[in-house]
Amino acid sequence: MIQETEWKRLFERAHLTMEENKDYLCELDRPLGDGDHGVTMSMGWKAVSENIREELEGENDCGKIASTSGRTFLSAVGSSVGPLYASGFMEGAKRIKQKNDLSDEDLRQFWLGFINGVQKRSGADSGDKTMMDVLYPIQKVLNDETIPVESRFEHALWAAEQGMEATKHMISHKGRSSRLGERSLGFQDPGATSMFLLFSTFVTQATESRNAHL
Amino acid sequence: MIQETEWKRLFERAHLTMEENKDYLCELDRPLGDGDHGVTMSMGWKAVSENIREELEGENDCGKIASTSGRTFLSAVGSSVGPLYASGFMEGAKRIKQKNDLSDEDLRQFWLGFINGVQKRSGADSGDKTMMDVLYPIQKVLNDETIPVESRFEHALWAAEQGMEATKHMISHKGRSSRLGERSLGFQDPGATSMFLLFSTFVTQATESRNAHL
Amino acid sequence: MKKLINDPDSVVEEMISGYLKAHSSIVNGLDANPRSIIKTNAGSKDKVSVIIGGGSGHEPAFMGYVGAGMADGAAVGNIFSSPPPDPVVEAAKASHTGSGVLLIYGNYQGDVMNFGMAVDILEMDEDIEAREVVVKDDIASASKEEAEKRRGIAGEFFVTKTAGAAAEQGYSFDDVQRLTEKANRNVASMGVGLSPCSLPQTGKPSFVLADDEMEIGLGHHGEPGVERDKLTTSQHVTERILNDIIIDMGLKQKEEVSVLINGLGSTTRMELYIMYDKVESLLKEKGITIYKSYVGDYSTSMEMGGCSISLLRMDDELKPLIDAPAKCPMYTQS
Amino acid sequence: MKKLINDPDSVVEEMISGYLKAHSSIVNGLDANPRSIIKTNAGSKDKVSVIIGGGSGHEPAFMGYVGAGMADGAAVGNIFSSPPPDPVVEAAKASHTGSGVLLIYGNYQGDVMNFGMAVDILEMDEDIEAREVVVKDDIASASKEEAEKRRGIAGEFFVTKTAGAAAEQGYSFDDVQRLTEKANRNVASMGVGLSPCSLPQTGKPSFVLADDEMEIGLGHHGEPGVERDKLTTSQHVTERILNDIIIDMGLKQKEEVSVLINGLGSTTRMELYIMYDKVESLLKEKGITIYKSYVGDYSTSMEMGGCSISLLRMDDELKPLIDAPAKCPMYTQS
Ligand SMILES: Nc1ncnc2c1ncn2[C@@H]1O[C@H](COP(=O)(O)OP(=O)(O)O)[C@@H](O)[C@H]1O
Ligand SMILES: Nc1ncnc2c1ncn2[C@@H]1O[C@H](COP(=O)(O)OP(=O)(O)O)[C@@H](O)[C@H]1O
Ligand SMILES: [Mg+2]
Ligand SMILES: [Mg+2]
Ligand SMILES: [Mg+2]
Ligand SMILES: [Mg+2]
Repeated sequence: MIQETEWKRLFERAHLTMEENKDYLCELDRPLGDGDHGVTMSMGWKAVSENIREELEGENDCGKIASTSGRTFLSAVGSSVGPLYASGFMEGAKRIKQKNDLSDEDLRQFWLGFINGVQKRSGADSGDKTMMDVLYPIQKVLNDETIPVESRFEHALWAAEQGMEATKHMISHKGRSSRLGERSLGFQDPGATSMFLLFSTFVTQATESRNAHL
Repeated sequence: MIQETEWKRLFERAHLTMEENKDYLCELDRPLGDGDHGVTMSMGWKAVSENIREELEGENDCGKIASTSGRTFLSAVGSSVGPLYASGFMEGAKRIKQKNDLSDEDLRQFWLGFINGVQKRSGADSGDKTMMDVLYPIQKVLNDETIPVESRFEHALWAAEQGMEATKHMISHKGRSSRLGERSLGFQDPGATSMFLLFSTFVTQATESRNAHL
Repeated sequence: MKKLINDPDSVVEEMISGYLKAHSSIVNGLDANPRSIIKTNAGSKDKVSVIIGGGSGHEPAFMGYVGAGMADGAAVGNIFSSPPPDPVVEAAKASHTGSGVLLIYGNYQGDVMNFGMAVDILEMDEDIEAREVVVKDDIASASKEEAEKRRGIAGEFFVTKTAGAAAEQGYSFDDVQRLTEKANRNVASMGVGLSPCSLPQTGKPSFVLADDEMEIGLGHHGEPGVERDKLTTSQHVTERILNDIIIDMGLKQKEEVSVLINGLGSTTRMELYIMYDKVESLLKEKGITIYKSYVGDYSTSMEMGGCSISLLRMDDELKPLIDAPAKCPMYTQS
Repeated sequence: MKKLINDPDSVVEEMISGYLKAHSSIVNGLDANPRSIIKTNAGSKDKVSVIIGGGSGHEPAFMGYVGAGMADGAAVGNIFSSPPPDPVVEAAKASHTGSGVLLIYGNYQGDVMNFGMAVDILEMDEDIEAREVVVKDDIASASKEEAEKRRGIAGEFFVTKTAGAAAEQGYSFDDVQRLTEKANRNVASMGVGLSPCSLPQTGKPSFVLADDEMEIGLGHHGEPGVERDKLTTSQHVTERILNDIIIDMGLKQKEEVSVLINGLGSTTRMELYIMYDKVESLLKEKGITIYKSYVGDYSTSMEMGGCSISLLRMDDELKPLIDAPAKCPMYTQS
């Protein structure tokens, strides 16, 4: 279970993670795109994190926190990831509307919603070398009835990492890098990487929160 | 004594000399000016040399050859050296007007005229770190009654070289480099260098011609 | 690479601030959004409103083309990043007169998504009719069969000029859209890259080329082109690029084109005019007439080295639009 | 440095060729001299003829400023080298109408000698009265006491604009000269260099700066400036340069100036507008009003990195001249 303060803290932590990985994400984006992915992530999450302490200061609706953060991210960055993330957060937010704390099932629903939201705007299939190659594996595990609910996030994290690494061996079919064709082989997708980092931050925070509430 | 064909050949040789020293002259001009002196010399002398074989093909008036070459040089390069050289050649030409071959005295008169011409336009004093620091020493030797006429050019060449080298230790007071003040110390003046090269080519040709006519 | 800036994170804000102050008689900012720019007299005349935009770093594109005879407003993104929907929406709201809003932008994933969202917001929340023209002039970015995937580069200048003049001349929304699409379908561009630019935030070159290499078909953000070659003569490069454009457009003898030689940032006017010299003689050889010529920095990639050629096929409807006057902070035609 | 050219020895000829073809409705060449450029309708109106010129490599300066409201003709030198007298003489002959010829050029040894010879030739051989205005706006190039030794840099744009407008408006030869001199005496400029350019013939950088260095007061051909510093913020540089200019001009509260932020070649519009932003606020702080602003590449040093600030003190006589329209291949004001 995650409480509203921890939920907010998660957004701030995501900002720190992106800040730490800014250069790395730019480096990944240079051979494949325009070399700005780390900058975009850092700008977007900085705005989100600042807004948590400003507009959202007194807010305790986790759904509202998520949807507002999505819009804040979008307004700060535009870019391709802006609309993708915004759609993810808005769709995820719908599933946790007016909740002040989130159960494991709420978190699962949030992420399934998030993935649906991104997917609707993305148009990318599995294997197209985008953030979807991290999100689809997460979706699969979160829906996997054969895995006990309480360990699905842990499994999903592992699957997300596999998905991220698999992008190295894919030819891009979406976004800026899609014009590279075979020249995109061998490089890990920056958007998949930042999505993995986000999910990983999320799982860490959720685990910490769960332990704190035991 | 120099004949009209040798006189023409001298202009072509000067072109070769400048071509050979193009990079070197640019290099000298970089710390002191805009790095183009070799280019300017090469362009100017190329035009002169081509004109010897075109417009001046049938010309055998050594004065006309010199004055036309001065104008050709000017039209090809402009720059600061264009007017200086042009004035030199025009003034020198006056002293060898309508001559088809030139005695040692003619050559001496030509150079004294040349120096006067440059000087009029230059406004530079001795020690100002310009081509005048090569021309004044030449002038002095050519006028030096204590030296036998037939060896004055040889002595003048030596004085010219000293003059060129001395520019290293001068602070510039004329042209582009004059704004450098003390920062111009330590660098040899490109215009003095190309003037020495020209004079040296001249003395070599004159000596060769003299030996050929012995 | 060296940049004369204050803080990498505030370059766009400071640029906009300076821009608005320097040209206050032509352009204004909007309180509603710091990334919206509009014409000082926007909305004062009943006409179609033309809104342009995209990432910054391409100056004069896009914000430099707001003014009489060009765009009514622009949305300014972060460097090389599409602006979000809000500044597009606000610029449209502030300039429209009920005669429709035409959005023009280059075909990049980010722009397509953000401008697309802006269209939705305008129609749903604001009841303003908005349509899009997506510029796809870079023939090096995809084959003719996949023309829908092509990126937008310098040719957008012609498309914006056409739209701005058509709107100014009082054409209906349908006609402005039709004419703008006509320009869009009849413009083809291709570029060559010589040296990279760098983002202020990273300072890293956007791509790496050896001292004797060039990249034919390089994109406007340093996206790889169609081939990497030894740097050859300007004539050779010009011939290569121009032929591809002519073939792609199916240009025939007696046809008329306007020409744009666009510098990417650090390529000199001297080099651009040398290229134009060859373009002119090659077109003449092929019996193709030049209607009007533009040579200069019209859409840059910061300090990137390189340039592009764009041809716009002219007809009797487009000619008066290309000839029409324009008065923008970074472009004046009289 | 990479250049997209054909033959280093023919860059100027090819540039002129392309330029004349691209803008044949505004400018013409002359049979009498391949380095002369004149307005298409030069000489058709009885007025003072304004002739400009200098080395090439500074495009748009100088040939880009031939046209209505600016110069009647220009003489184009080799790269960074004064033109010889002939093209100056021919441009003057082809454009003068008997009302006098005003030659404008920057204060460089070569230009002084060559234009000076042109004046002599015009008066003696052609019986055409010619006068000179020698631009000396670069305050970094000599102290105020030695102001006569100062070089001409980007401020020449203002001087040319003044002369062109005054001539167009039918002022007498005396008045055109007086007004042009007034602009010349009231313009001050200073620049900063970040990265060198290279001559096509040598390919060698014109000067060397470390990755973290800049040169304050750098000249237009890479001539050393007044000091070499660590590259700091744009604000810091702007403050430094602007203060020097204000002090040198003795500018006081309530005075009015026009501002030109000039890019040297590879410095982006983004950087220029960031600089303008600070210039505007510093002038405002000091109670100095900005009349009109120009931001862009007005006088370059090929692909050099850096920029300069120029201020022109305005008065009621100069204002309408700066406001007057102009239509040149590389500069249009409407
Ligand atoms: N259609 C898409 N669906 C999902 N993800 C996408 C899509 N297009 C691009 N991306 C993601 O966006 C990332 C690039 O983001 P970024 O560099 O911030 O944007 P831009 O390409 O506009 O500079 C890619 O690595 C990819 O993962
Ligand atoms: N007033 C002068 N008198 C004599 N020589 C001069 C004068 N001014 C400059 N020079 C010579 O010209 C040389 C520079 O020539 P060059 O580089 O071709 O011209 P620019 O300075 O126009 O680029 C200097 O090295 C100097 O010797
Ligand atoms: Mg990117
Ligand atoms: Mg020089
Ligand atoms: Mg981007
Ligand atoms: Mg020079």
